[in-house]
Formats: sequence, C-alpha cells, structure tokens
Amino acid sequence: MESTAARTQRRSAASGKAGTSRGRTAAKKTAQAADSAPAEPQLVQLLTPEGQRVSNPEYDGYVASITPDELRGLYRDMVLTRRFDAEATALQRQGELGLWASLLGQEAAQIGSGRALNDEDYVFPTYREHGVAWCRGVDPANLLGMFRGVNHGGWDPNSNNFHLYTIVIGSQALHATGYAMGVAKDGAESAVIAYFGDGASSQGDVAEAFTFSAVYNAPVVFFCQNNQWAISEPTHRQTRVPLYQRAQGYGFPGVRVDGNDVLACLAVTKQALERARRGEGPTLVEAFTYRMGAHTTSDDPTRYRGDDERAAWEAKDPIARLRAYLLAETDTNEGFFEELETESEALGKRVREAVRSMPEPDKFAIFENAYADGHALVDEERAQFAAYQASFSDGEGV
Amino acid sequence: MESTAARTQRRSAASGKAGTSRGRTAAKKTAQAADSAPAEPQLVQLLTPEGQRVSNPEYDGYVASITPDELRGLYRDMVLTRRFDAEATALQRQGELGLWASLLGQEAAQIGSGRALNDEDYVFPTYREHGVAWCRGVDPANLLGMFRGVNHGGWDPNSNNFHLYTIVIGSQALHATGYAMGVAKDGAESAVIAYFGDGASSQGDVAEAFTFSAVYNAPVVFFCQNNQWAISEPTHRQTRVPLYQRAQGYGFPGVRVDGNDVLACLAVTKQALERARRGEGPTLVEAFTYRMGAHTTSDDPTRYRGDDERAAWEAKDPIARLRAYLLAETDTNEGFFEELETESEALGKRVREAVRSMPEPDKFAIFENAYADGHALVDEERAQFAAYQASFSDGEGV
Amino acid sequence: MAVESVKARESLKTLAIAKAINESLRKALETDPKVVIMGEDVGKLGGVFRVTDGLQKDFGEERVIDTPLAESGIVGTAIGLALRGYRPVVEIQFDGFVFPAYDQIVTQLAKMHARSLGKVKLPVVVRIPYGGGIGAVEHHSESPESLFAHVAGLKIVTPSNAADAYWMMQQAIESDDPVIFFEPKRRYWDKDQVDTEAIPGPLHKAQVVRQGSDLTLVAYGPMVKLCQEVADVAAEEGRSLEVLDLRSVSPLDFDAIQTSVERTGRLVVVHEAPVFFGSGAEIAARITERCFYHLEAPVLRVGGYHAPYPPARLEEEYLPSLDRVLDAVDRALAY
Amino acid sequence: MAVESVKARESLKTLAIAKAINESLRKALETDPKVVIMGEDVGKLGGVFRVTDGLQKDFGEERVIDTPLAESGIVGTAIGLALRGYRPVVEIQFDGFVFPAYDQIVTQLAKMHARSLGKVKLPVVVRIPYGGGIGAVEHHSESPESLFAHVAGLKIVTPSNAADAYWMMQQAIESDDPVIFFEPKRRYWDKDQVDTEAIPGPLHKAQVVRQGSDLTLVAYGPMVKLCQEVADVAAEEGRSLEVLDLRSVSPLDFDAIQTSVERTGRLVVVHEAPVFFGSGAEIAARITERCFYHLEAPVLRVGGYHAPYPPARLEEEYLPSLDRVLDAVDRALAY
Ligand SMILES: Cc1ncc(C[n+]2csc(CCOP(=O)(O)OP(=O)(O)O)c2C)c(N)n1
Ligand SMILES: Cc1ncc(C[n+]2csc(CCOP(=O)(O)OP(=O)(O)O)c2C)c(N)n1
Ligand SMILES: [Mg+2]
Ligand SMILES: [Mg+2]
Repeated sequence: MESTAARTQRRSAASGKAGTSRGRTAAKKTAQAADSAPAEPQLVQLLTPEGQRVSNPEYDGYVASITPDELRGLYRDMVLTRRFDAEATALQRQGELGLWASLLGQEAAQIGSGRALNDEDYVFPTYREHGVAWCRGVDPANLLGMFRGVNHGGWDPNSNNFHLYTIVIGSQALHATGYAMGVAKDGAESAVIAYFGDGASSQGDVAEAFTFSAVYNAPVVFFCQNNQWAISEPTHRQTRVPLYQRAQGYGFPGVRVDGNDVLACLAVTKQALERARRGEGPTLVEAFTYRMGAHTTSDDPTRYRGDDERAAWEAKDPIARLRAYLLAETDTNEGFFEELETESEALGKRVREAVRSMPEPDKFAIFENAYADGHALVDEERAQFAAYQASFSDGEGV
Repeated sequence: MESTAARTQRRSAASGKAGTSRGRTAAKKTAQAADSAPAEPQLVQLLTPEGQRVSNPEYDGYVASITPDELRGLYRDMVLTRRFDAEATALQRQGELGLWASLLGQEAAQIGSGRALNDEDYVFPTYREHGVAWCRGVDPANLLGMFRGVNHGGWDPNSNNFHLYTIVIGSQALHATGYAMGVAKDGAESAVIAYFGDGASSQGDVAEAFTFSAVYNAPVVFFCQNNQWAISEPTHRQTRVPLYQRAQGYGFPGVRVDGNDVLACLAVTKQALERARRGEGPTLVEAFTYRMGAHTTSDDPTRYRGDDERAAWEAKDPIARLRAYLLAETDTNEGFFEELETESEALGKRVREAVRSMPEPDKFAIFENAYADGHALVDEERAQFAAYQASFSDGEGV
Repeated sequence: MAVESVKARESLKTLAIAKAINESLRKALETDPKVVIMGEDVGKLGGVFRVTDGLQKDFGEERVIDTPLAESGIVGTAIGLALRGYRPVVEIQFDGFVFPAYDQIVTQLAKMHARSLGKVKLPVVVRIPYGGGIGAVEHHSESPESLFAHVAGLKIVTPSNAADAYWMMQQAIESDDPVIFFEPKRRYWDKDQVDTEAIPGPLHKAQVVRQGSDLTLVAYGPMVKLCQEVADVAAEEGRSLEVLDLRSVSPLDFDAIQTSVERTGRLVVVHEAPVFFGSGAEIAARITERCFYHLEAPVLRVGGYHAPYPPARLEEEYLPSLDRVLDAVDRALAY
Repeated sequence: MAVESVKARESLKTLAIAKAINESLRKALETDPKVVIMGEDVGKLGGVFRVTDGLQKDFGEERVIDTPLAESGIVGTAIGLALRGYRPVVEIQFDGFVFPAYDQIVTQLAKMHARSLGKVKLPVVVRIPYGGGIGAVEHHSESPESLFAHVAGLKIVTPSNAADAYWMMQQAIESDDPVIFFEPKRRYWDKDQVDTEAIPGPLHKAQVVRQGSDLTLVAYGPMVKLCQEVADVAAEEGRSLEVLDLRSVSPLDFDAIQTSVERTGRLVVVHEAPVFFGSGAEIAARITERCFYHLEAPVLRVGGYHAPYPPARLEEEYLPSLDRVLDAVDRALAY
C-alpha cells in the first residue's frame, strides 16, 4: 500500500533522527526541518489539500487502523460542526444571539484533536471550540446560551469533561495545568488538553502554564490553533519564529501540524496525549490553520486583510480534502453525503428552535451562584431587589 | 601567543558552525554543545577557576585588547563591591539597615556585564545589582537608603542611566523592553540591559518581555543571573532545561556564560550589547553563578541547602581566579593589592559613616511625590496631618 | 459676519464621544512627537470601537503601535517608553481585560514617581472602555474604577459627553501623572457639540449639569445621562434635582458635592459599579462627615449588586435604571 | 480531677498566630487528603514567616508544593486543582506580590462558580500576610483588602488573634467558596490561648472584644489590638469604648456594627489600608444609612493616607497609632 515516495520520506526522516544526538522529540525534528527550509517550517501532514494520503513514518501508526466508517465519522463531525456554526452565525444576524465566534476553517483542527481524546481526558477550551464541544457530546444548543446572553456558560463541565469557555485570553492554560497536576497526583491515566490561539501565546499566563507543566511534568497538551489572526493582528505581531518552537525553551516538545488536515491533527494529538498519559509531560501542538470568517460577528476583517489570503486557504479546506479522499479511497457513496445533508439541516433546525425557545433567565438569577455557601450582603440585596420588584405590582394595586 | 589547544578548540567550534544550517547565533551553537554533553551545558569561559586563560574563538575578540590596567580595574571593582557588600551586611547586623540583599559570589557577573556597558546604555536592575550600580557610578551609600528605610530608591535614575531597584520580581524586564523600544524609535545607538534572577524567569512579565522585545526587535539584553536559588527554591523548580535555552523559543539567541568569570561575562555581554546596538534585537545571557550568602539578611539558608554546595562554589570564586591570573600573567605587584586593601577599608568607612549620618526622612515626605501634578486629597490629608502634628505642640503649650 | 464668529463656527463640531476621543488623540499625535498610541488592534482596525480609526494610516506604525496580546506587556512597555521620554496612550480593549496589567499599574505605574523621590515621571494614559448596557458577553461590561481609585499615584477620570471626552483626553495626555481614562462605551455614539478651540476647565473638577434644590444626584461617565433623565422625570413630579457630573473619580471633587449638598440637604450617588466598596461609599462617608448637620437623609447609593456582572439579558435589572434611581430619590426625600 | 477538664486542658494551647495557622494547616492536611499547600518557599523553608514550617517534611512534596516564582501561575493552577477536586491553600509571600495573580483571582477564581451556574465550586484559600509595622522594604507592608472586597465571589477574612487564626483557617478551608485569608503579619508572634477542640462561631460574624457605651471602635486584623489599647487609655480618661473585631471584610457583619452603634451613637473605623475607598467608607456609608437617627456624630475613619506606603522610617506616621485613633475618638465625642 505504501508508495515509493512515502518510503523515501520515511528514510530521510529516519536519517534526520540519526543526525540529532538526542533526537527524542518531534519538536527537535521538525525544528531541524525548519532549518533546512526556512521559508515555512515543515507541517505534519497526512492528507494533502487535494485529499491525497501522504505517509509520515512518525505519525502513520496513529491512524493506521482507522476504518472507512471512522473516516466518515470525522467527515460527519466536521460537516455538522460547520453547519451548526453557520446556523449560529445566521441566528446572530437574526438578532437571536448577541455575538458569535465562528470556527469556520478550523474544523479539522478541532475535530481531529477532539476525536483523539478519551472520555476521561479533560478539555479546557477558549471560546471558539465548538467542534471540540461537539466531540465531547456537549449539546450544541447549550453553547449558545452565553452568546444569547442568558448565561455565562450553559453546561456542566463535569458531565462531559469539557470546561466552560474562557474569555480572558490565556487563563485556562493555567487551569488545565493545575487540573493535570491533580490528575498526576491521583495517579490517573488520563490527560488534559488546553486550547488557545496564536494571540494567546503572548499572554504571561500561557508562559507560566508552560513553566508549571514542565516543572511538574503535568500530563497536559497545549493545543494552539494558529489561525493566523488575533482579531486584526497577524501572527507575526505575537512571535517572530514559528510558535511550536516556543515549547523547546521550556523543555518539552512542540510540533506543527497541518491544522486543516483532520487525520494529521488526530495523529499528532494522539501522540501528545499518549505521552502525557505515559508520564512524559506536556507537549505543544501548533495547528496551522486559518480563521476563514470574521473574528466574531462584531468584526469587519475587510479593514485589515485582503481576499487573496482567504482564497489561498479556501483551497486547503479541511472538509473538501477529506471528501476527496473518501470518494477516491473508500467505498463512500453519494447516499452518505445525502443523508448527512439531511442530518445537517435537521441539526440546524433543532438548534434554531432550541435557541428561539430558550427561556429568559429569571431576574433573581443575578443573585444565584454568586457564592456557593451564601453571603449576607447578597441575601440583603436580594431581599431589597424583591421588595423593589414588588413595589411595582403594589403600585398597580394588585 | 595562541596555544595549540586553543587553536584546536577554535577549529572544532568552526566545524560546529558549519554543521548548523543557519548557524548564526551563539544560542544555537551553545545549544548544540549541550546536546553532545547533556550533563551540563557548555559555559562560555575565558578564565578557569584556577585563573588560567582559555581561548574561545567566538569571544576572545571582545577582550583581546584589554590591558593589564583594565584587568586590574575589573579586579578592583570586584574587590570594592565585595567590600561594600560586606559592610552593608555588617550594618544590617548592627541595626543600621533593616535588610540587606548580598551579592556575594556574583561579583564577576555584575562587574563583567556592568563594565561592558557604554555610558549611554541604560540599566534596569533588580534589587541585588550593587556591582552594576558601582560600575554605573551610583554612590554606594545611596543604595542603602531603601534598605535603611528612609526611602524607596535614593538615586536619580537618569544621572547614571541606572534605574531604581525593582522588588516586584520580573516587572523591570518590561520596563527595559519599553525603554529599548524608545531607543530604537529615537534611532539612538545605545542598548538597554535588564537584570533578573533564575526565579524571575518564571514570571509572566519576563515572558512577555521576551515576546515584545522579539516582535519589536528591541535593543535589549536580558541578563539573568542564575545563582542557583530563588530564596529556598533551586533552579530546577523554575525550569527543567537550562535557562538560556528559553530565548530560542522566542526567536533570539541565548547563551550561558560562566558567571564567576569576569572576562567571559564582559565578552558575552559586549557581544550581546553590540548585537542590540546594531539592530539585531534581544539576547538572553544566563550567567551561571552562585549566591554564596543568604537570600537576604532575613533568610536562613541552612534550612534548605547544605554546605557542600557552597564549598564547591567557593573554589570557583570570581575574585580569586582573577587574582591568580593577574599574578601569573601580568606585572601586577603586591603594592597594588595593598593599596586596594586600603582603598577597601576607606570605602567601608565612608559607607558606614554615610549610613549613620543619613538624615531621618521628614514626616511630610509621606505626602511628597505621590503625584507629580498634585492631587486634592493629598493636599487635604497633608493639611490634616499638619494640624494633627501641631495639636501636640499646642498641647505642650508652646 | 465677524471674523471671530466664523472662527468659532469652524472650531465647533458635532461629534460622537468615540470620534471626539479620536480627534483628541489625533491632535495629540500632531502636537507632540512623543505621544504614541499602543494596544491590541489599534492600528489597521482602529480598535474594536474605532476610537483610533485612521491614526495608524496617518501617523505610521511607529506612533500607533499594534501590540502583542498581553496587557501586562502593554502597560509595562509603556512605562519603559515613558521613562525614555515618550507619552504613551495605551488602550485596554475592554474593562474586564485590564486585570493582567493590574500589577504593572498598581505596583509600578502608580508608585514609580514616589519611589524615585520625584525624579521620574510617568505620563501614561490608560484608556479603558467601560461599563455595561451594550448586551455583551462576560468581562465586557464591568466598571472597575474603585479598584484603581483606592491606589495612590493614579488619577482616574471619565467623561460623560463628547466635549469632555475631547478636552479631558488632551489634559490627561498633558498630565505628568498616570491617568486611567475610563470611556463610557455605551455612550460612544452619543453626539454633542465640541469646541476644539475652547479653553477647558480643570480636569478634576465636577460640573453641575443641572441645577436643582431638593436633592443632589451625583454620577459620572455613563450614568450622567441617566441622572439627567431622572431629573427630567422628577421635575414633572414637581421635584427639583441638581445633577453633578463628577468627571474625576480620583481625586473626587468633594468641594463641589459639598456645596451642592449644603443647599439641597440630600444626596444620591449613582454608578454602575457594585455598591459594595464602590465610589458611592467613599462619597457617602466623606460627604456625611463634611455635611453632617446639613443632611436631612442618609446618602443613598444606587449601583450594581454584589454579584458578578450578569449575562446580557439580565443587565437591565443589574444596572441602575430610571426607576431604580427614582426609587432612591423618593426614599431620600421621604426622610 | 474530672475526665472532661483533663481533656479541656489538653486541647488548650498557647500559640502565636503564625504557629496557630501552622497547626490549623497541619490539621487540615491530616483530616482531608484533598488539601494541598502551595506557594513560594513553603516547603523546606516553611515560608518566609515559617507558617508552613515542617509541613512538607511530614506530608511530602505532593501535599506541600514549592511552586515556581509566578503568582498568577500559583493561583491559576490552584483553580485547576480545585476543579479536579483538591482544596488548595496557596500562600502569597507578601501583600504587595498578590497583584500578578489579581487577574486569576478576579476574573476566574471569583466568578467561576457563577459562570458555571453553580456546577463548579472553587474551595481555594489564598493566604496573604498583610499590613505594616515590621520595618520592611517596599511592597511588604500593604493592606489591599478593599481591592478584593469590591469583587463579588470572594470572601475576605482576617483574624486578630491566635484562636481565630486557628479556627478561621479551618473554616476557610472547609468553605466551598474562595476565601482570601489576610494574616496580620506584625501580630504573627503574638501569643494567645487556643482551644483546638472548641466549637467555633460562624466565620463571618464580628465579635465584641470589649464592651462599652460611649462610642464604637471597629477594626480587624492587626488593628484590633491597637483599638483595645485605645479603649484602655480612653477608659482611664473616663470614656467607655466598645471594640468590635470584624473578622470578616466580605461579608461585613453590618448587623453587629449596627447593634453596637444603636447603643453608642458614635462610630470610628480603623484600618491600615488607605482611607480613600477603604473598608471604612463602606462601613460608614452603610451604617449611616442604617443608623441615621442614632448617630450623634459622623462615622470617622482612621487609616492610611492616599500615598504609596512610605519607607519604614515613616510608617509609624502613616499607620493608625494610639494617638491618631484617640484623636478621632475625641473628635467623634465632641459632636
Ligand atoms: C486578556 C484579554 N485581552 C483581550 C481580549 C480581547 N480579545 C478577544 S479575542 C482576542 C484575539 C484572540 O486571538 P487568538 O488568541 O489568536 O484566538 P482566535 O480569536 O484567533 O481564535 C482578543 C484580543 C480578551 N478576550 N482577553
Ligand atoms: C512578584 C514577587 N513575588 C515574590 C517576591 C518575593 N521574593 C523576593 S526575592 C524572591 C526570589 C527571587 O529569586 P531570583 O529571581 O532567583 O533572584 P535572586 O534573589 O536569587 O537574586 C522572592 C520569591 C517578590 N519580590 N516579587
Ligand atoms: Mg488566532
Ligand atoms: Mg536566584
């Protein structure tokens, strides 16, 4: 099954390995690759933009046993996630949501990494990980509560081991690290994954998470979706070298993966999670991808970037490439795509209806959950608020 | 004048260079050296602990033209700094100072780097840079005000381009970076140097300083004195790989230098400063040294470290090794050492007297300089304070 | 037509608050080569509220600097630039994102002048769009002014209208002290006449924006407009409310409040920030001390509750509203 | 001798505050395997004040964790540990070094319970030695409690004596809410009797530590002892002062203050923190509202000035002292 080209690639990779005196980390190898091709560091890629499977000796093993059904599963995940995302964008335009942060273009990074996780693993997302949420089984409709303004987080983090979205950039990297320190203390064999963006890489908290995780050898994977932009700022405003290299200086491996290649994201994340579970500590994965849409529905990207860039990335679409592969290399028939289309529409409808029928929050919710054990002032203010509310009905003479 | 050994060393260094495809930074080279001798990364060293001059082809040039007089100058700086430091410790024991942070053992790191600076360069110290202050011409007695508790900083930063001591760990790395951004904006050809410790390397602010300086290519040298301890915590509590490697992940060179070798510190810092002045951006210098004394006079190191470690470092004393070199390789005679002894004692005496005669701060100093342009509340409180003070003299019936 | 009135007309513009700040920044960039603008997305995008719109285009990337995404880094490097002689105006994108910079603001920016015995000055302006009412997600609607006012070494100001926005920004940039400049984001689009050649009053003085005799309403930033509306409604009910726009939270213009309260005998303070440990507490405490024999009712406070800022669909209940302020006015008048 | 009194005697120890906290932490580590201690130098060194002395030796490095030098990292990872089911007690080395962690405390620790609609609890204790009077260098003598009290989601407590130190720490660790535990560092060595088998009162209730009828003195942490001394001196002058130890800054026990003030008619609040936007403001505002017709004088406040904490040789002038509090008492009584 392996082409000559693939074999050659494996050989050169192996010799690359021999050339490194330690040669134990993916980071090291990828970094060396970068040295010889300074223009763009080598990405781990298993599927070309055209949908051709290319071999990568280090990562092939992680997807070797994947079945056509599982491949279709990944495809389905990406399509449904994109459909959900489009629905949310539409709902925002219709005034049902106050804001939406679209993941358009980042489906492979999120589904690939999300499907690499075990149930016991724990996820710390930022605010754009709708695809990862999908993989964890969080009801998509629940994601919309905060964007509709009815809550700040509408799911129980422990039901699906998927923490709430975190808006303060970078904070969750430390939570993930602490959680992972706890996992290690418990002697559990699970891993933790922290998602963040290229912009977030500049925050002190992320650097401190690197330090703590390295020093305590915590089982955490830092999954950075480098979507090329932090609102209007290109990645070179955050770093002058490829981001995955950041890890080396903290003493753990970093690897750059084609973030639009769901197989490569799956493989690279699996490897990193396994390292973590084996007690080998943190890994930084940089998923090289693109934010196809605006930063959020409030943003206007025409002010700061041109169409060409978007067009070039369109050609690397994560869904199209897996579709091409499915059609060329598996027994996937049109029926699958048709059914998926129907399922997509049903999902869109379900989400739309769920949002529209979301109950307005109770006024007194303001005072709920400020504290777990209560607080005298909250009680006092709640009572005053109740009296104030009651004064209106009094006024109406009830 | 060059020994065969030295020439061999140069050759191997050169071949090391050829082996790196980019091979443009000291960091890269040192890192590679680390790979082949993983036990302890190679230090840049020009003087052995025994005081023997060893050649290092990359750095020899920076000290090639140094005269015996200049060498004696470095020696004098280190001896006087140590003497001043000892006096301050004594003054603390006598109750004249509230606290003292001794630099004992770090004289070479500070004098070597301090003497590498031009007048126009700007220094951002932490709280232990008494040797650097000395090089800048700050009156040692002025350093003691804050330790005596009469002020928070007793010198004008702009008189000697030596900023005030900064106690909040890591903050000054960002000030230095901003200052350097300003230098670059001005088109000036000076550089900035930020001092901090191994412990400080963990602070988010230091990481952010790395990011900003790299992105803006700011002319700043980060000079980290790794004295092996952050109060009671050994360096491996802060990092699991050598600290100088941190720089690589941010895209600028890092180099580890023997921090007890004043010549090496001078050379490495000169190189880094020249890079900065040439517009090549930041460098991280890790001066590998040892805090011979307690963290401060409030600390009790017997609680967390043994004597062996100290003894091992005693053998690497920065002053002894330069003395040996001066005696063996230059025309330095006993007279020089005797005169220096006298000068030392005079310095001690001067500092002692200066401290003892330091005026008590005026009570109203509390309100001075809270604001540059005044503040109504400060005025009001000052007036109340004055009235309150006056009430006592009134009570005594004047 | 006299020459002077032509000139007056030229310098009179109708501007929204956001645009007034934009013009003020532009003027500062033109006037003083040491002024630089820094922040996330302040360049091509012109900031998420477009307050810096067009400035990078006209003054270049060396004057209007897009920064890495790190607030401590932004303020910390601004301090360094100020030490080098620059006058940085930094933007924090939203109120809830100032906290990573809190250490640099509180331990460095606020204290360095005193630490240096006056040798060093830090003319840094930290712009923070603040307050709620725009239906935003978490961390985008907070009013953290108290957390800065308690810290000596900082000055805190907040305009309520376009003319003040224009002139107070000029004055903040000219100030040799660090100034936290809170911008009432929900009023960014409110328009007003700005005379760009006026002679502005002092930065830290309150202004009586409506005279009255029965009770004094004190507010700043976004709440000034609300209090004016309250006064309108109260007037219909035959009550004469005086409205004071504080403009400055540190220092607070206690003299102005005192003068008013000595006449009205009653005071209600309104702010969006939580009441507990809010500005209203300081105002109530000090004015009660100063006007003990004048007050016919305790100073009442209307503000946020002691709970995290709620999701958007509850913010109207959380924020001071016309009815809630009127309710407090009624209670004060009932004494 | 009865069995019970023997037992009573065994559980009674004379402890300094630092040691009482140490014993309390030890007990928590023994009782609950989920309790972990974290911070800079808390291990072998036992912390710079020796509050964690011997704990790492006895409970190991997995329970008593020396951390990297990064306060945001300490609090941020403590949050993660709490999410995993641990009950971290973190030490901030000195008051002035809590600010790098301020963002994690204010935006994450305080709000995550609410953000999760109650699904997630964060039983994290942040220990902060605070206050002045020990002749230290900059950043080692501050009292930042107001900066936390304004933030909903946090509880703030501070003991004034060894018995409270012991029991309040137990209760703080048991609390399912995040607690900022301010330790009066200049009283660390003050000794007192601690009954380690007592049944403690509620964590957030004030205690009358001295009864009186002419005026109420309210304080917490390091200022309680001073206020007791003030009451002694005043007693010699024939004035009967009631002294309240608040113990909790959030929530504040307004009921207890009100009860006292309704009897005495006069209130002086004393704290080391700057008066401007300090706890005294909140207490004055609310008690004036609650006791408007009982107060015979305005609530007076004694605290730090609106200036950076001064160098050690000036701190006695800056801090509330016997004379300054007596002066305020006199002024209040003069109304
Ligand atoms: C501490 C903080 N500062 C600023 C913001 C405002 N903000 C929200 S998203 C964003 C850009 C984030 O970029 P990146 O990390 O690359 O993630 P992406 O949005 O591209 O997924 C900014 C500046 C924030 N949420 N938190
Ligand atoms: C933000 C902050 N946290 C804690 C401290 C307390 N502290 C003072 S010095 C020190 C250790 C510093 O170690 P290092 O950076 O290695 O410098 P060294 O003292 O060894 O020169 C600590 C924890 C501080 N000053 N600032
Ligand atoms: Mg991005
Ligand atoms: Mg150190």
